[in-house]
Amino acid sequence: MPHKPADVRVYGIVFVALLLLLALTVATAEHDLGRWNFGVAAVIAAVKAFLIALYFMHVRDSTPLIKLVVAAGLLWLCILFSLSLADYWTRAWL
Amino acid sequence: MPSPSTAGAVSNRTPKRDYLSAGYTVRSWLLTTDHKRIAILYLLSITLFFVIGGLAATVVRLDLMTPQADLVETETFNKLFTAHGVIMVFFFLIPSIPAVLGNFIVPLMLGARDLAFPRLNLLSWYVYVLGGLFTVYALLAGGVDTGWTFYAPYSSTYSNTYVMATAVGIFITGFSSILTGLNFIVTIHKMRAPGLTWFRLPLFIWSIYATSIIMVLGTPVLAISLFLVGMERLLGIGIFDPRLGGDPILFQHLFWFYSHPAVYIMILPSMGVVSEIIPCFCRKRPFGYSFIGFSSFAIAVFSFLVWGHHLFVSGQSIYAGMVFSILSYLVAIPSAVKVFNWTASLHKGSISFETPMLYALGFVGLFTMGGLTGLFVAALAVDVHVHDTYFIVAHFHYIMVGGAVMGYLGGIHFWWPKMTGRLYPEGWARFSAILIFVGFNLTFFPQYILGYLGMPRRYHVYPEEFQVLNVMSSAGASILGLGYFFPLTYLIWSLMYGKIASPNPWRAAGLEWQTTSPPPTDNFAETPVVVDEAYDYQHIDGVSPAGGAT
Amino acid sequence: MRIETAPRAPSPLAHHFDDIQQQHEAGELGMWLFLCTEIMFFGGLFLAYTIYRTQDEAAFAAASHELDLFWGTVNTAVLLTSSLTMALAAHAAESFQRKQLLALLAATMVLGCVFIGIKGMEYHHKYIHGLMPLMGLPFEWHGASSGHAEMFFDLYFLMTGVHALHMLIGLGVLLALLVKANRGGLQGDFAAPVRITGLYWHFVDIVWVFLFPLLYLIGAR
Amino acid sequence: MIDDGFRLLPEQASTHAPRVDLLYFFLLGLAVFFTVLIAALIIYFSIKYRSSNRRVDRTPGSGHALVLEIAWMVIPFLISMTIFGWGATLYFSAFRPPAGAMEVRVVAKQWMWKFQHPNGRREINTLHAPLGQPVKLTMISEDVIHSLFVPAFRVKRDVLPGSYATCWFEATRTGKFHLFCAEYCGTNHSRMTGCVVVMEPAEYEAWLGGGLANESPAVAGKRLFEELRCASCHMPEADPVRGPPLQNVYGHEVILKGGPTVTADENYLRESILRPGAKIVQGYEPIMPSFDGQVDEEQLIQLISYIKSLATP
Repeated sequence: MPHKPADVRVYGIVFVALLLLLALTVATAEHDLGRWNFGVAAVIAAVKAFLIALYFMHVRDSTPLIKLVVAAGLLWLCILFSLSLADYWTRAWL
Repeated sequence: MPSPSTAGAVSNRTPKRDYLSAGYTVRSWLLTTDHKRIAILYLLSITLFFVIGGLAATVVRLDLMTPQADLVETETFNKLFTAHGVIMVFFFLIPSIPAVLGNFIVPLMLGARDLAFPRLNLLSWYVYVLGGLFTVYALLAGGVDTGWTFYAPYSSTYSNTYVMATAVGIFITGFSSILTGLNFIVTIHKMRAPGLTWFRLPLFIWSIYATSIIMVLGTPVLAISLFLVGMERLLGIGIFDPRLGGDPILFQHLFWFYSHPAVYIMILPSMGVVSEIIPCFCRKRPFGYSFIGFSSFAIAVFSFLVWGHHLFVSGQSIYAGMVFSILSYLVAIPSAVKVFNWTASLHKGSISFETPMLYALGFVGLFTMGGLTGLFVAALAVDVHVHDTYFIVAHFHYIMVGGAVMGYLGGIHFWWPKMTGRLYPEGWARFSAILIFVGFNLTFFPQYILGYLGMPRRYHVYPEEFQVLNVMSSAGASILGLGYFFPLTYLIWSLMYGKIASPNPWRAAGLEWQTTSPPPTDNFAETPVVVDEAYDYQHIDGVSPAGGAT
Repeated sequence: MRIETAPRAPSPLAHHFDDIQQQHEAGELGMWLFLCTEIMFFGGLFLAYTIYRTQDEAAFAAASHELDLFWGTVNTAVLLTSSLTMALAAHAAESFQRKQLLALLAATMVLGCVFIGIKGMEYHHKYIHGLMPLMGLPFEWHGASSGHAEMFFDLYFLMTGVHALHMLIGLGVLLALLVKANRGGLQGDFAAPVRITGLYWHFVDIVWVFLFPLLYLIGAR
Repeated sequence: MIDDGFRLLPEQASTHAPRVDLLYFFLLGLAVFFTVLIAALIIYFSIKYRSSNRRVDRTPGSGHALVLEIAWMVIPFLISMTIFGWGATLYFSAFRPPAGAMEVRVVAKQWMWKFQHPNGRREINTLHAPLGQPVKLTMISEDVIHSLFVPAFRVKRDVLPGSYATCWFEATRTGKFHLFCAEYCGTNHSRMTGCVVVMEPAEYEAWLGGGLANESPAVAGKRLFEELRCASCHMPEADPVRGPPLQNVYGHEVILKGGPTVTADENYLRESILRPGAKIVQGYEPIMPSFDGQVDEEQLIQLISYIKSLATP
């Protein structure tokens, strides 16, 4: 969809934010946060992915249909994960 | 809505501008981007694969007439049933209705000039052929013996047959499937004629749309599972290798995440075809249009939630087994909705029994039986007993052959006049339809009994007490084979000698019948504007009150 | 075949679409659907990763610490920068800035190549140190338990390998765009290919954004 | 002897079999009912509303009926939930061996079944079992996936490489019954068959005593335990205590490093021998070497049997 001319400044801000998040995730990895290391890294990665998708890929300005397609992709990924892991995480129960 | 019901033998012949006469060179076919020509290319190639897969099945059934291995070597037998499965599933059933009938009919039904991405469409066919060549190479070079399911670690480590070439072939063909599905989704969203709202769409479009969702979201997972098997064989990356702590069940999860929904790739388009045929030969709007439509979506979504029912005895957690069992029963509901609605559509119709209708009614019956035995195999304790036996073989053949192939043949007959401009010989066609129905039941019904008795599938030698039922099944298969041979013959015959078809020989609703038979390259002289609901048969029959379609 | 009799100026509109907006929306929707298939394709790999990591977190952490965090971080920055140049390239194409378009496409490609180069260097390093359990190469692991450490490196090479393959495909497409842009194409209404390639490129970037912490940042370093 | 006459149903030879069959008959009745219903409706409508019949009322209805649609969604849903509950209950009991079941170890390989009885007696492709006594099979494969299937018992379970699978049965009839491999496992898959011989308990005891001098898996495991010098770390008298003592480990909760707990079952013990680093017991260091490649499947079973014998149930 031809969206409105992208704002170059927004790209710049998003890019700086991405680099800061990268620095943050590397910095936290230097510290032992126990089981939180993974959680923090995952959250930061998700935020970065969202920034790229929303601004670089223009999901923010896209039609509802495109948003639906993105949501469907993520939903199906969740299906794959949740039902597979439902097996792995309950296997030793019997 | 204009409904040209007079047999237009003359009007159709004069302007030689239909898609078939747009060019006669091989080049004009191989470089075409016309969805109709691509459909014909698919038709030819999947028929070729159907014949190869059918021949493999013939030898398998012949060999199983006796309990001992006396026709072919066991290794050959294993390669034959693998070839049958791989070819029929990936190279015939999955592309059958979407790539042939879908390609041909979807743009016509939408009032569009072509699919959204015509060159991508042609590419899909080439990709399909390339994948087919790899698989054919594997078969000629020596075959593959893993079964179409490629379970690790047998496929990844132990089999020393042509697993790699076959896996590459299927991997490549997967792209064809993805691109076709993608093309349909975009086309259905973006290329509908003015006035053609979602609830005016023919039900065939709904089902093709649902199918495309599965193709787009499921196929990549098959790709990754075969890719991992390939990497294990090629590079020794042991994702499924128990010696590295790898889990063979993970392969099954990934494989069935696609391969269960794949069953719906095969059956949903057939349901769509049946939803076109029944209203036409009942001369009325289908009962519960929106319920049939939405149940297609429900099936597409639920189909992704149930794959673990293939793993009830695999070592999957029994709690996960229960989750998958309960979810599997969800699929029963939209399936039941469809069957009941089709049946109710007959009520107060004006029913005639041309060949497409015979196939459609046969479909409803056989799909009902296949679907009801689905309740057996989703019931955990019963599945433990029948898993990997002939009960399963019978169950999925009722769905895939009794369902999908019957729908495919019904659709081919229904749209044959549109595709070729010729009528097929009705008598022969009715005869073969009945032959196929009888032969099919004789082939596969005994296999239910065989399965519950405990005969495992993929057995070359088997205990003697199973022989009677096996012989019955093989006898039925010969009738079935004959039934398939007839259409192959008379349809080719009709290309030259069949009666010239009018634009709308069935006086059917739907935009595809408003253009000439065969349609011109650009499909419509001018973009049609839709003002009526789908299946407006009262209107059509009101215009020409002949009553009945004959 | 459609035969055109009258010569016509190159139009961005293909014959089977009604208007340019319909065509653009179709192209964009098509690419997003394709990206959904990519999500599922990588999803299978991420699932395998999740399952094996939860089975032996310690082995994964120990194996992860053999990776070079410095170069991994540099590579992430390189790829994020290439995403920026790609986004700017699409902007340049839409606003008829041919020179910027060429420069930005070239920059994206250079950054992509740098990424691949660094990746290759890391691979070579693993090869030297016997941490490349491929094709029967020796796996010289001295940590506590071997099974899942080898599994980690299997997954490392699979996931980064598949990712790098996607990069290479992207670079090929970018090269084609560069040639086309050099001939004066891809401007204004013709810019759709740049935008659509951009979607792909950003997606590949997103995959790396997840791969980086999953492979390089397990446990405390 | 195996009954090789023509039949429509397999023999019922376990406590589980008639229960599965009951559900099967229920499903069969349901399937027949709906098939007949649909077929009858199709035929009835086809005749009544054939196009040549002009005397029938064809006044169009509304084209849909919400009540009808809801009915044929809700009724199949309720029926299928009944089937689910029924099937799940049976499934649960089929895969949950009763306490005190006699344990037979099964090792599958291309293309044979190897069985070992509790007293150590081994046999190939034939499994002798006592009548009226629960028998638990603990199974593992040396190569690809196999599946143990005894139709007369309605029992089937995949036999995996790399982890133990279990199933159980209690035979209710003496005689000889088919045993199949149900998961395709390569060229001679269809020849990987055998039989289960169910005997009167006394006869079975006599049969067990026959054959060569046997050594029970637990006794063999104790010998192996000593040969591999496991005791130097794993016995309470070991000094210094470098590995967790193994008395009363099997079947009990083990606290792992960092807090999570795990129940020490066969698969846990197996993993700890082959990949000791995966689950470190709290308070110990990951210093144990892997025994992967040093012990084969049968020796692993022996070691595990020995560790099991050290635990009070």
